[in-house]
Amino acid sequence: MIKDGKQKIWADYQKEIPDDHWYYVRSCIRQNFFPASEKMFLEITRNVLGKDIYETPHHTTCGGIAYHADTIPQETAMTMIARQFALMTEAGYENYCPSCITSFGNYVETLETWREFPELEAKIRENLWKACKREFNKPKYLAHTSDLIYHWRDEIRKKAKHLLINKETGEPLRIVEHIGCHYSKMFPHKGVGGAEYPYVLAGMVESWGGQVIDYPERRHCCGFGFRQYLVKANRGYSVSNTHKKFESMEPYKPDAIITNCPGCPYFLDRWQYVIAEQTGKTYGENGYGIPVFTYEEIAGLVLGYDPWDLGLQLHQVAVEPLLNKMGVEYDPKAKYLGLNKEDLMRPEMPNSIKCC
Amino acid sequence: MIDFGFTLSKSSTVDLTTLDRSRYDQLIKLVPTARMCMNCGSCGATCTVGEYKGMSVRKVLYGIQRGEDVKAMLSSCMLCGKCTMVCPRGINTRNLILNLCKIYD
Amino acid sequence: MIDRIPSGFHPFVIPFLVGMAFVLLYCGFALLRIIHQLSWQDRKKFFLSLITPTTIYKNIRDIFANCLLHIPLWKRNKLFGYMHSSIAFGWFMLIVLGHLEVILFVPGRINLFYYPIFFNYFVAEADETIRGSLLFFLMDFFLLIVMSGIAMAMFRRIKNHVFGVKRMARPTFLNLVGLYSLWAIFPLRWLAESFTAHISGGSFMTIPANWLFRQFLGNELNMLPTWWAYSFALCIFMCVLPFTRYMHIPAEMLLIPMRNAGLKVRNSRKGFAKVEVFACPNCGVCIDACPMTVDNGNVKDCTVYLTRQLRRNNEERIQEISDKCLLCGKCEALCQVGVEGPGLRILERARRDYAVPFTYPATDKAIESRKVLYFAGCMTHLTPSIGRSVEAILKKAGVDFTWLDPQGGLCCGRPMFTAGRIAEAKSIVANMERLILESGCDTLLVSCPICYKMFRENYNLPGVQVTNYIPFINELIDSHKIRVEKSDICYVYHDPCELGRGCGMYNEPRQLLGRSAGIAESAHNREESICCGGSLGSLSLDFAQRENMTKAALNDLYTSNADAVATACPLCLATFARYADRPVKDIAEIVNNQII
Amino acid sequence: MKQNIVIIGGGIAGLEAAKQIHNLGYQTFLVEKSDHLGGHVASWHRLFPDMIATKPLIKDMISAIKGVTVFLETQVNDVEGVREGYRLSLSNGINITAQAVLVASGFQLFEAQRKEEYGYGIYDHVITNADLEAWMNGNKDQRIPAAPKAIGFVHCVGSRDLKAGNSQCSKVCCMTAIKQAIEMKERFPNAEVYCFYMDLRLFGKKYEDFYINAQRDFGIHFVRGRVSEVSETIDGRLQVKAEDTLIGRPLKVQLDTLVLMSGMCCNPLIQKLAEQARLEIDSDGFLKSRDNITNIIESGREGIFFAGACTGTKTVPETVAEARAAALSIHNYLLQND
Repeated sequence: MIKDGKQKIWADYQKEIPDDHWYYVRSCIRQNFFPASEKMFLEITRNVLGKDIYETPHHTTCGGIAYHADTIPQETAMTMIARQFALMTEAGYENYCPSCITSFGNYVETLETWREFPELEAKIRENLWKACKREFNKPKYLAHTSDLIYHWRDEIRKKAKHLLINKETGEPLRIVEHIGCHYSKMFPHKGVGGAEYPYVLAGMVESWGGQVIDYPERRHCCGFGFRQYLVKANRGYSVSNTHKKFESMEPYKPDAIITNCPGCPYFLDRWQYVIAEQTGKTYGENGYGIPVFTYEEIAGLVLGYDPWDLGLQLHQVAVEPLLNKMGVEYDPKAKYLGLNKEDLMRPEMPNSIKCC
Repeated sequence: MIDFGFTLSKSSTVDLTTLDRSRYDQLIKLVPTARMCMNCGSCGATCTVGEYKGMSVRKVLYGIQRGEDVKAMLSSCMLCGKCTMVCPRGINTRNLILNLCKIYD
Repeated sequence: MIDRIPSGFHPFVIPFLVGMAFVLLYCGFALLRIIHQLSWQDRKKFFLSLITPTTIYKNIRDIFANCLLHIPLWKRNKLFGYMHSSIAFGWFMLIVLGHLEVILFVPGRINLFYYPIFFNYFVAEADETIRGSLLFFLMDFFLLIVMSGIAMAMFRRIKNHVFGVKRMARPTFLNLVGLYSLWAIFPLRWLAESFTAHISGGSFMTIPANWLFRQFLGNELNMLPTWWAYSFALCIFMCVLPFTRYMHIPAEMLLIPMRNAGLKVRNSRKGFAKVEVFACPNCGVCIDACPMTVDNGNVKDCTVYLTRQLRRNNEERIQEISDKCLLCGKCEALCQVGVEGPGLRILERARRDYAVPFTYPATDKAIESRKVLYFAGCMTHLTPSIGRSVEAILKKAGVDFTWLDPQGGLCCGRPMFTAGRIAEAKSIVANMERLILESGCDTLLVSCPICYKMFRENYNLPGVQVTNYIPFINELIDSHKIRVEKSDICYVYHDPCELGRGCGMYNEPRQLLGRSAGIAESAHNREESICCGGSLGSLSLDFAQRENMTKAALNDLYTSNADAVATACPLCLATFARYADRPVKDIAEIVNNQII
Repeated sequence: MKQNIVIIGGGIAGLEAAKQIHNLGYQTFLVEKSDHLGGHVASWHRLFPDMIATKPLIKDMISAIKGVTVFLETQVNDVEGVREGYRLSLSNGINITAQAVLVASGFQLFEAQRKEEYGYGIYDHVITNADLEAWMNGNKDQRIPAAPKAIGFVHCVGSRDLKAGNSQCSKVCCMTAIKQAIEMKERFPNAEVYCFYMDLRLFGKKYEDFYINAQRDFGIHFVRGRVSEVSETIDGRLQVKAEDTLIGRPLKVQLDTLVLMSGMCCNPLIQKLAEQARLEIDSDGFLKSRDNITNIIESGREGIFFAGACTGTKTVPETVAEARAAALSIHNYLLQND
């Protein structure tokens, strides 16, 4: 691997990311899968970095799941997006940052489609007006929330309590970065680092002391694939694709996986359990899986937040091996205590994959 | 093992690095002209049993290079030789089939 | 005549006796083994034939004509024929006359096996009798005949083509030993008899030699050594005989009665096949006959080498030779002893094991019920002019017919058969038989000679007459259903292997062609016709290797100076058309164009 | 007065035309932007179909233009139509008034790094056809291992690729790939060699024979499918993915070297030249000839002629033939104008 070559490409795919004043929209599913991640994003950006991040309870889904599951037409999805933009306009913001990769992809696709077909934009404006009497300005800057963390990665590094370094050996931790397909595969110039060698997560890992792993199936989808998972008959394809990725990354012995998409960490995490139960195979050390994180969770760990406040107890694959390597202090007994310190009870342990 | 109602599906990818091509290599030694196939498909188009069994020497020859099961096609060949007649590269297709029938297991 | 040696024995006969004992034991044992290997039906047939007067007569006639007089060789080339009959018949006569001498002059010694062979040593001339001088004359005469044959054989080693055979099989070491010992036997006998002639008497060959040798050599000293040498030459010849081509001498004498008994080759390694293999005299006629040997290529794949390798059990070479052959049948047609080169090869092919079984690709063809069912065959679908012409002729003649294979897709099974997959071919045949019989036709009309041979020999179609299109069209003309006029174009007719040698049809195509066009003949025609090189018989010959064969066959056709080439086989048509410098047409097409 | 003729571009078209024009008795100027003559061909190792070595070929071509004024490392700054013809101001400060101008500016090799998915410049063992020729010319290249077990060739890199901005077929790459595949197989007989192609376009003299040789005598594997992505395995090999379109299944293979057949693209300089000399650009982006069938060497403007790959992708013999034809056309044009 020639590092210079990659850097040349990364230099070609840089996008302008304003330093402050962002209108923030949440993901539909992340709040359920990894409930602390979005909270941590707001916590870090507002309280640690002191940025102005605006959020309104009036925003809805972008329609992405329905759009990608072929249940609503593109115009409907665009009208929903138009409403989101109207909310941003009404709040007085012009920088728009969605938390979801599919949303980000949809926003990019919508804006690019409007640029190519202005008559469609006019039609959507009309639709929106007919539906809810709202008007909107298109965002001046559109960035995914991982773009923002990437943008502020060095500021986070400065405040870091832990680094992605093995405490015992002093070696950088080997981190697999997995980018959501909708981040830049459709519009390479809209993602940091482009489509082939995206830099957004790699930049964070490098900045925080880790070592990025580039393995053959790096580009491959996590296996979610919307319809592949949503239709049970297709679910075998979904898990097979995840399996393919793990088989490919296995020889590199990764310490953790960092992701920036709502679906990816979920499927990379949960399918490890399914694969283990179906084939008996686990991919981490000593019968454990490879822990999978959102970039917010990793940022939280780097900044020294308590792992249980980051919601890491909700992961299927135990995160403790990574915490131990990083030297993060945690109370194993507190893992299953609620915010009110009440015992939430321990979940049933799987047969084939070791969990703490 | 837990039944989830779905299982890992088998990959359809041909992995040339790990694929066992010994059968093809063996065939090439016996019928060197088989290397010259350019996949024009004349053999399959003229094949006497092609219309019943989908037989095509091209598919057989390509299939064994890609780990496909070509036994059904092979077993339907009547050796009539039309494919030999039409092959523009002069591949000895009958010899190819007969030898494959011998070494295929 | 006086019996000169009281004991009637001299040690120099021992080598001869050893050789004789060895060869008799060997052949006797081989005979028993071969008879044992026959199926009981064949064995019964064989033994019965040996006591049936007609076959006895046939056997004697054939053995005399073939083994001694070599009549077929005379037909091929007079010098070649003389060379063989002089040695074989001359030697035979020497043996017969030798016995006669013993019976006449020293009847008490007839029980001594070696006496007739070394007669002149053991006797002394008492008084001249007319009887004796005639016999002595005959003995010397036949010795001269044999020696002239030997001299020709020696000359042949230098100038082969004079004998009408361009190439011989490369002799093995033992064959050379046999050859040289054979060459040595008769000059040595002549020398021995010459040295002894002043005692035993002799005739025009030996007496003058005796006189001549006396002038500068002396006879007494040389007498015994030459008798020893003669005996040794005989011993060597007989000891190597079972391992050389000279095994054909005893083998052919068994082959002829076995063939006359109606035995067929059933297994290429046992019984009758063994006899055929040993009967091959390695004469090399098949090398020149073989279309594959053009430009001296593939010589080692001719039938003479097949028999040689079969004797050696060299599996690799046997397979190679068996797979390569075009099965054109010319070697068999020209073979003096009738070695079935193609048949042996098909049986060899049948010995192979196939991991993939054959399954008949089921067809759901429904055939219309008509009087005549026309089967074009696979190859005709690649040469549609034939099928179209036959169809047009049938229509013009008002024949009630339909196609058995209008869109192709049916094979007669002949290619599978020649590939040696006999059981598989039978399953094709069974399916085709059902289809043909279900159609309810009277006549199965076949235009492809490959299919025709298969239908003739391997199908059982009760109530259905299988006919080739050539006699069928001839019949249409004879019965005035169609009329043809003669065109100005002169065609040379190429006899397709499967139609000519395969089905014996030589005259009918010429008759039909002659009715519609001019006819010329090429240098090699009828049973000597040269295969077009496209034959499906060969399994391993590649396209590139066949090119020269086709060109050679065409060049032979061009010797006729005809305007165009006519043939009666789709495979020949397609193969010739690839390289021909003049039009190549099927007879059906020619006839169809000349219908008025 | 001797008439001046300026040839822009010192590749094989420029060299051949310079020789012919000079021999016809004109004052000939050859302007070359690089520091050497011979263009792309000069850096090639051998040429198909007869495997002629290029070095002596180019040497002969250069020695044949004695008497021609050659300006190396020189570009045309401006072209101006004047009464006598065209006035060219060169970057070396010299101005020439020419009665005729021959554009022989050639092509540009596609920059393989633009096909990011192939990882040229990123993966350790990905090279281009030009790199391989340089290596065969004796240049050291770490990217080619000492004993490769598997070598791949990707046809149509940047050619027939609308997204790369090149709809044209680069014409020679199929043949070059087969040539190079054979050369690699000769050097590394134990290596498996794969050619990934979309169509094999082997139109020229003896090209198909080359293909047959590659199959029959060298056992080179032809895979009909375009490589979609390349990645690096843990042991530093390359994993290549394509669809085997002849069997309709995805295919992957690990290679030790991957050679990208960078195609011929428009030379970007012709854009500038076209503006200066008011020449038209054809719909494929190359210079537009008077017509593409009988008059490929004449531009739309009097006195400006074309030869070689400035009007489209060309083979070496086509280019040389065009150069000679252009020399004759210029000669006839000048005779007519006298």
